[in-house]
Amino acid sequence: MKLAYWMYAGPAHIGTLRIASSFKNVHAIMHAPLGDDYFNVMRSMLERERDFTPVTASVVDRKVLGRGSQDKVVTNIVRKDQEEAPDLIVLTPTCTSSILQEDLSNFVARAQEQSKADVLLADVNHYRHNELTAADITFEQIVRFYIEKCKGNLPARSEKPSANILGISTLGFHNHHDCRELTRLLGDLGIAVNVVAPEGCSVHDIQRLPAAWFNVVPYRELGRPVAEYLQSVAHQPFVDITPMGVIQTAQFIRAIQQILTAGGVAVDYEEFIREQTLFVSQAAWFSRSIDCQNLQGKRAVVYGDGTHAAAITRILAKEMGVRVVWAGTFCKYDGEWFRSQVEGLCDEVIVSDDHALIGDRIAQAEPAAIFGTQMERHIGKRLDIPCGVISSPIHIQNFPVGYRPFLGYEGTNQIADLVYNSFTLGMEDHLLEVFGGHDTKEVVTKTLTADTELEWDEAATRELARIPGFVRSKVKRNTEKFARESGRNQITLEVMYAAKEAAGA
Amino acid sequence: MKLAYWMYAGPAHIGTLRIASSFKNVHAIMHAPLGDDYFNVMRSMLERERDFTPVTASVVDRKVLGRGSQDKVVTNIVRKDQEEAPDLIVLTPTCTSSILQEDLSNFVARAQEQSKADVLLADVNHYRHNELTAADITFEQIVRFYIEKCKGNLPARSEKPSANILGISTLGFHNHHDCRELTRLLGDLGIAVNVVAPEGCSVHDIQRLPAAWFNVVPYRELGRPVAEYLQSVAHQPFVDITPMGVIQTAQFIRAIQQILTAGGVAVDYEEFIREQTLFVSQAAWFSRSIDCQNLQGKRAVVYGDGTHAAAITRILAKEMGVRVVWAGTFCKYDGEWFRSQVEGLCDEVIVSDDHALIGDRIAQAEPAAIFGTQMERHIGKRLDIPCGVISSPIHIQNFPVGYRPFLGYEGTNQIADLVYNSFTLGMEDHLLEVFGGHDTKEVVTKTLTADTELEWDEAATRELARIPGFVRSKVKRNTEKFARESGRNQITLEVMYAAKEAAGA
Amino acid sequence: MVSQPTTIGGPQFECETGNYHTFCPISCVAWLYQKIEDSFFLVIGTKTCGYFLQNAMGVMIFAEPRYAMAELEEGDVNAKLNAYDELRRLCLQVKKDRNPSVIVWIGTCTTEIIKMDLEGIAPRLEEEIGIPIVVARANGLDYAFTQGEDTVLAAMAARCPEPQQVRSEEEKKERTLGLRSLFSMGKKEDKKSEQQASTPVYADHRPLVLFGSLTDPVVNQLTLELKKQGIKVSGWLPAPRYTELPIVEQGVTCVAGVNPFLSRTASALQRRMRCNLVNTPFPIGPDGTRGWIEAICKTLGVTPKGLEEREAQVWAALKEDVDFLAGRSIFFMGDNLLEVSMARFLIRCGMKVLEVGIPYMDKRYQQAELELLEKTCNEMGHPSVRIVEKPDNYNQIQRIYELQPDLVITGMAHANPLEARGITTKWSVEFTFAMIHGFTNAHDLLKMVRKPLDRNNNLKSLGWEKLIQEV
Amino acid sequence: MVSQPTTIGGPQFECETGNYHTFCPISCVAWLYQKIEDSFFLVIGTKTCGYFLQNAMGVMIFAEPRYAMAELEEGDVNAKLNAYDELRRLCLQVKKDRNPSVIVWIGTCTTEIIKMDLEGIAPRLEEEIGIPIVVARANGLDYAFTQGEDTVLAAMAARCPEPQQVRSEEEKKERTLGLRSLFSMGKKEDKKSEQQASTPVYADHRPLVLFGSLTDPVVNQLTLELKKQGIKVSGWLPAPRYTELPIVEQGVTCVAGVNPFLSRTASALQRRMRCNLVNTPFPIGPDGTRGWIEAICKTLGVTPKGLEEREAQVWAALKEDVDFLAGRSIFFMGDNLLEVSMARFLIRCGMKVLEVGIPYMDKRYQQAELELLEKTCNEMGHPSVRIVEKPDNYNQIQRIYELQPDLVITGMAHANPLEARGITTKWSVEFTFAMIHGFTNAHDLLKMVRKPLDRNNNLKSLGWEKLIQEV
Repeated sequence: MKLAYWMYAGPAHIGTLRIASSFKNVHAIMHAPLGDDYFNVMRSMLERERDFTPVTASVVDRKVLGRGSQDKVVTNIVRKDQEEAPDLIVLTPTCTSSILQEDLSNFVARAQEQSKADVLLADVNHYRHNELTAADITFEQIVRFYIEKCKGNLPARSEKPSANILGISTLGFHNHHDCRELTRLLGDLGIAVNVVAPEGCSVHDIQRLPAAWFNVVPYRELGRPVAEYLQSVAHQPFVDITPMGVIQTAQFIRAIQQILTAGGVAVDYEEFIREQTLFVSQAAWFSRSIDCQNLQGKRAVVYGDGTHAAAITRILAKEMGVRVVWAGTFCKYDGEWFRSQVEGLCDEVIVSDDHALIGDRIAQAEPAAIFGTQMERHIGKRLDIPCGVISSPIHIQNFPVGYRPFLGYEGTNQIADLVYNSFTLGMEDHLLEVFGGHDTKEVVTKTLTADTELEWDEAATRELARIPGFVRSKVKRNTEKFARESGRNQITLEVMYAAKEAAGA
Repeated sequence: MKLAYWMYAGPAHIGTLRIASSFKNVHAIMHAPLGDDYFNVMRSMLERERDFTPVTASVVDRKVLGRGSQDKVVTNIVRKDQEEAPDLIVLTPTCTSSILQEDLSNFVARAQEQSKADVLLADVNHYRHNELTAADITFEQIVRFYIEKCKGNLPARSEKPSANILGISTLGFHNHHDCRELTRLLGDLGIAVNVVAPEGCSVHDIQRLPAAWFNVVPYRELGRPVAEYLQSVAHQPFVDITPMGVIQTAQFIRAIQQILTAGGVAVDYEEFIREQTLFVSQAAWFSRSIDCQNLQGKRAVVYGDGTHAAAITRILAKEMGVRVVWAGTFCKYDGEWFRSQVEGLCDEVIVSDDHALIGDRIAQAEPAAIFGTQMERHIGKRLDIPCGVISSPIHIQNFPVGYRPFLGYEGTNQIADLVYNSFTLGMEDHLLEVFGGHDTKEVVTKTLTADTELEWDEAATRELARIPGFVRSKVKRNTEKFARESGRNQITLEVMYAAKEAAGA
Repeated sequence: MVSQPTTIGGPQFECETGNYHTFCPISCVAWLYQKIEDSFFLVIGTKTCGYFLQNAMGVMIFAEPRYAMAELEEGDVNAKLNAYDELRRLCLQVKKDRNPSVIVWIGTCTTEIIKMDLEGIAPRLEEEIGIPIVVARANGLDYAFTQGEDTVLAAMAARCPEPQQVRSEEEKKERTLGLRSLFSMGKKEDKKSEQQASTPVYADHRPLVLFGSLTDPVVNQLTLELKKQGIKVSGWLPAPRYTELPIVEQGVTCVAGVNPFLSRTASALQRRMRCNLVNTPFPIGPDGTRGWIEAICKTLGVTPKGLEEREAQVWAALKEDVDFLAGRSIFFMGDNLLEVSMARFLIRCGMKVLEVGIPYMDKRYQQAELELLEKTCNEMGHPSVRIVEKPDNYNQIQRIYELQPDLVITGMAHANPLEARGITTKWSVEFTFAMIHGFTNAHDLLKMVRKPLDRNNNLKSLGWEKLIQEV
Repeated sequence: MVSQPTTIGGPQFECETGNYHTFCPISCVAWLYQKIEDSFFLVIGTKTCGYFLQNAMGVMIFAEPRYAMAELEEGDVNAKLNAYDELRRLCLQVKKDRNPSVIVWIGTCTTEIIKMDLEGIAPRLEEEIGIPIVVARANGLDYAFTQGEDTVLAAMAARCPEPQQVRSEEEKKERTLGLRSLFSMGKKEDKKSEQQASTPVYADHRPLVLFGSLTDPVVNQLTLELKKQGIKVSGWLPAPRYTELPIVEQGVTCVAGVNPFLSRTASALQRRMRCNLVNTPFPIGPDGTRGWIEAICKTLGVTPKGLEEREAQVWAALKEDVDFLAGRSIFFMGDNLLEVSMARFLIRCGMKVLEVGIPYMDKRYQQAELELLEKTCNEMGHPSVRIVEKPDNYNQIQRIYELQPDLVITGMAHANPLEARGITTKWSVEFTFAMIHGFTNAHDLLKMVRKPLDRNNNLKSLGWEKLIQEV
């Protein structure tokens, strides 16, 4: 057992349901006890989805438990087949019902006999996988199923360059806006979007996937297995560079250029990249402009899923001149990749999904800003450190009505604002504090500093009070450290200034 | 003399310079003492402008004052004519130099003799006009000058429907993004943009203005005089409905439909409006969706320039179901129009530019949210009431790098987010307070409640402490009022509940 | 075509497939950990349970709540790990970090399925670590949403001490004056207030204990209403602190519930603690509140005074909203078990109740409420109410399309899709958390019912009813 | 082609058109109202002045500052309204709302042009309302940016009391121990500290008053540096409170400035108050700080001790940054009058100074600084420095294009356009507000100079130098 208050990724069945309900005209049957169907609430509430979530709980109660689930599950599948006429019905248990060790494949086989729709059992171990890995598995399973159904009779490559976008799904972090921006970007490059999957993709569309010249996999967490499968069966290359930030977006475009050139269409996107980088996107100019000069050397921590934490770390370090004290991810299963991405861009890498550890490490680092999940945002509130949210777990604030992509050139603008506002809004609060606009706080803040026998005299205490809140505890600790090392037990102004000079050297 | 801490609109010369420096290849000479040229700083810093601001101060110092300014001003005009080869040089004094009562027209006449560029004196009374009205006057003056130069030889109407967008200017509140969105919207309607003015418009473009079928004047504060002038000399109709919010955007489109139809091109945009309203814009659905139900009857105050305060009031009242306790504007010169716009949409209208009065009225109203300027945002911080910024005076935060229009259908999305975040982020803070996530505050908050002889007993005090901060002072006052009226001087739980029932009735 | 009951009379009961959406009963942790200040709740379940809590609780999660998941991992499910050892480890940590007065174990579907013997383990561990452990099996196999509270209170009822168990006077005072705040009038008047408290404003009656978790203001309000009748509330289950659980004198103490979903708690108090259960409707709406007070008075042998006036006065205050709601139709999809009480009150307000979905109906515990419902229908000329137990949401939605109710009270999963189809909705869960009990809050309840109607009325002119693309 | 001075020797002075950008001198209000805690600043000017303050002060405006505009309206400008009456009305309101110890009137260009007799009105009104009124003519006709402070301090200098004017011991203590915080060691040791304070750690020397507004930490730091030399600072102009203005004994007290823009204050102290002005470079950089302390020591007849080591020690701490900066070129467009002192320090660091623009140069008051500059140039083998008074920004930019300096120190109006053209800049105004004086802060100053170079170095690989469209 594990004592837990918070998890960064949901259970496996959430991942499966995200895939199933992203597809068009696919219905999922969740074989689970009452109350386990909160996925429907999440989708309906967070995405403000207008349609009923195509997921039906086949409720396991004490009675069902007594006499076995098979009849109920099969009945519910067949009933949905008639009521909704879906192309595909996906059956999934949850952590709970998976322990019953029922022969669900047999349920599916029986239901298939009476259904027009295809019926599939999502093939996931609910104790070994989480939302992210389960989504990846289910996505691949469904695509494979329909491609295999073609029996090698795959469509021909489209005449003009085209691409599939793989990995856009319901309840994904800013996925809809990212997809719109990617489509626009591909359009600017003269490339048509063949199929977007799984979001809005029908099972018939799956069979059209091989017509694209290549696949785009913008997120590390979803779509790679599908892209790899399509590469093996349909010889489709794929681009798995996340086009987040100006540098990576340029890399992404160059990778596409290579594919097109190899495919017989010679293109040169360098001028497009230059124009977008310097003049259409405002991010490069933003970074160079004078009021962002003070971002130089500012300290930040970054934490999130692999895709976003790696990309934001790169942007902060390379494009903004911000010092990333540590970068971390909760995608432990992909820790090696994450390390390889951020190596050299930050002082330290942390791969952990222990929110308490993450909170402590933030408190210790005392960064000027955090870029993390909703959890880190709240940690930041407690510590009085601003936080920009850059990653799932999703929250209603990550489904803005206004256009807020993270990818592509408009994404670079949005990220520039996020970074700027995180640092300056924090700054504004501190200025107000310094200039007495808000209630002034207790001078010696309750921080991680251990109780100490050092005594601050009145003048030094007053001096400390003048130091803005966001560096005060650091000055306090540095001074105390210096005092201890130099064997003094009262801190006077002299000690403070001497400590400052010593630290500066 | 007037004791003042804050002004909502700048001095007249700022308005003149905003117009002059919005035009392309127009240079302004500011005849003023050292330090009065902070317009250049504002433009360079707030807009992160890459180019040098085309405004040169012809500095008035003690020496110049002694021997007269004429030589210096004329020299500077002629010099700029040579250095920059502008099409037009605009001369403006400031509040200070305008008192010198020099014959500036004569300066201009003399400078004109030696300059290739046209030279104009901006014709504004610096004590009777402010930034907004002065901008309007200068804009009209320049347009009139170049249209009159045509001597009736105006260009013919374009073959296909086209429009000018009037009133987009530098240092305007979200003007660039609004312009992009308007252009997109007109494009969707099959209408080409002929000229945008003054931003990016050359004096040659001014002479092309009459080719458009009609003019669009999105903001009440800038462009109407130009539109009216063009209507009189070139028979161009204009649309002065601000397309902010779904309702007004529909009205705006319908007004265009009328003009086009009258101009011989019958169009029917109703289906477009329906599609955009219900499905492309997410604002209508947002408003109807369930987690916005609680916006119903929430109390807000709105304050800003005429355009934005009126439009946001309409959106809150009509589209969001929010109760606007009062709506106000600092555009006193246009108070009548403002009243006519918001009448029936709010409980009270306030026309005033006294920031102290506005602050007091907000404190008294105790709204759940404020929609105002940066000043109101800070008032909100003090009162612990969230504020969405909807109007100038401009601030660097109103020049986001990411796309944030207020107009058109994407504008409706952005405004929906603004409203939602203003109410819910405030709510989140209060929830955290209620659930003890933050330091708990003093129970009886320092509010406007006058000192009172009423005594709260312990139980009632504890009960009061349980009430979330954002309604606590209201409950406190209601209870005390009830207690006073019913002649009690100790407040017990019984009194509290009785007061609640009485208030509910 | 949906067959509409037209006969006047008792409610018609139906039962459907049970394919309906409601929150998992472990969600009761959200309000109970706040209510019982010295408690710690340990939910023993899977990632699925944990993620549900995290999403359902929203912002609360960040406020360092006094609850946590004991997340079952593969080794726990395979029984490779020893449950006693694992729970011991976690509870010791909880003791170290928080030192609560009680740890409540919330069993889940998974502990049921793997047959983890929580009831067997708890007494041993309780002794070992020196903190009481209460076991509640708030699982979705047996219970719905609000019934989670029922499982906790039923388990906790057994921990109420008998009078002889309470030795010190101080403890006695604490346990009998469970409303700590209510009778202390502030420091200045300490003596006076003690005198007041000893003044016999109360009738001489058997001890009365109320059960059901309400927010403190509502607890105070109901206690004051009973005080007006000369009735002293000896205690509430739950009390604000576990150490203040009320004294229950077997065979003597009377008990009354405040919520319809507490049937197991009622029977635990009746059977295990040999209390006298007051058969009463629930204090929702002025009618229900009056009925509740009257039933208590009757059981305790106190003659009610001024109740009719009190009720009339509240109705008068509600007039505007009642006038607004009268004649409008409402459909309960079924979620929190408050449905019958709310339907009864709203029928009294003149509304037309088209269907009352409800996860579970204990006809005995709800007997007085069902009688009041029938009486109300008769008096208001309302047709017999259709009560659908274990509803099927799909079927209900078909009925909603057909009946076009003015308002649908529904769980969170269906509200947005219904709104997008022009059907006005209100979340049932809001009624679970809002203060709606007693005379004082009747107004708030009506305001909540009215708000969505006001809203969509307000937006009506905009033509935004159908917000889905017709296929 | 810009002619580059190559000869080693004294600086070469030039003067241009004065068409340059700098902040209005009334901006001094921003820091002085914070520095003098019991003051209120009333800026008597137009909307133009008010809007400037509002924009320049940014967030400070919201913190209820102790300053306001007396906004001149048409009637004031036309002299239709009586200035005395108007100012009386406003000052009475200020007295009522804030009750400051002093009201400082900041005259502006407009009061100059309409010849409002502020100096005439003030004494009468001061008497009438009972609050001292200090008049400073911080106008843009005569002064630039930081000189605003000079006008205020010069006016305030006349208010420094003579010893015989200060009667009570307490007041004397306040005024002579202007650094209230410095010698009180916390409550526990009150007695001990008083003993300490009376212990003769100080040499016997004439009273020394320092002038110039620095933030409190820097005031403390410089005071401590002098204390190390046995020199006691009798007071600072300005003091933290108006009521604590230092005692000035005519003909006896020595005064030394800390900033190069305080020439009028210096001459007011010299001429009106008959003080002995120490001719000294300014305490910017370890070299300047050492020179400043030495000059003070010399004037007071104290032999400096350990200064060479102290300077060397600071230089050692700066080594990394000095190594980085050595050989790089810098161009000062001219803004805050700190330019010469900074240039001198940076030449000592090995930088190449291409031009020192400066709004105004008082060669007498800056004499020691200019001498140190010449000495530094000689020792570092740096060519004679071109000092351009009243520069012309347009011409400067042409020179910048040609010389391609590594760094341009510039006002806010030109930074972004220069950056967009690939020229690295730093805001001069940051040096005005940052703590850069004395030994302790030399490091911060170099860090500030270095930051933009580091930054653009960091971004270099991205090829984002030219961010303008080539025409």
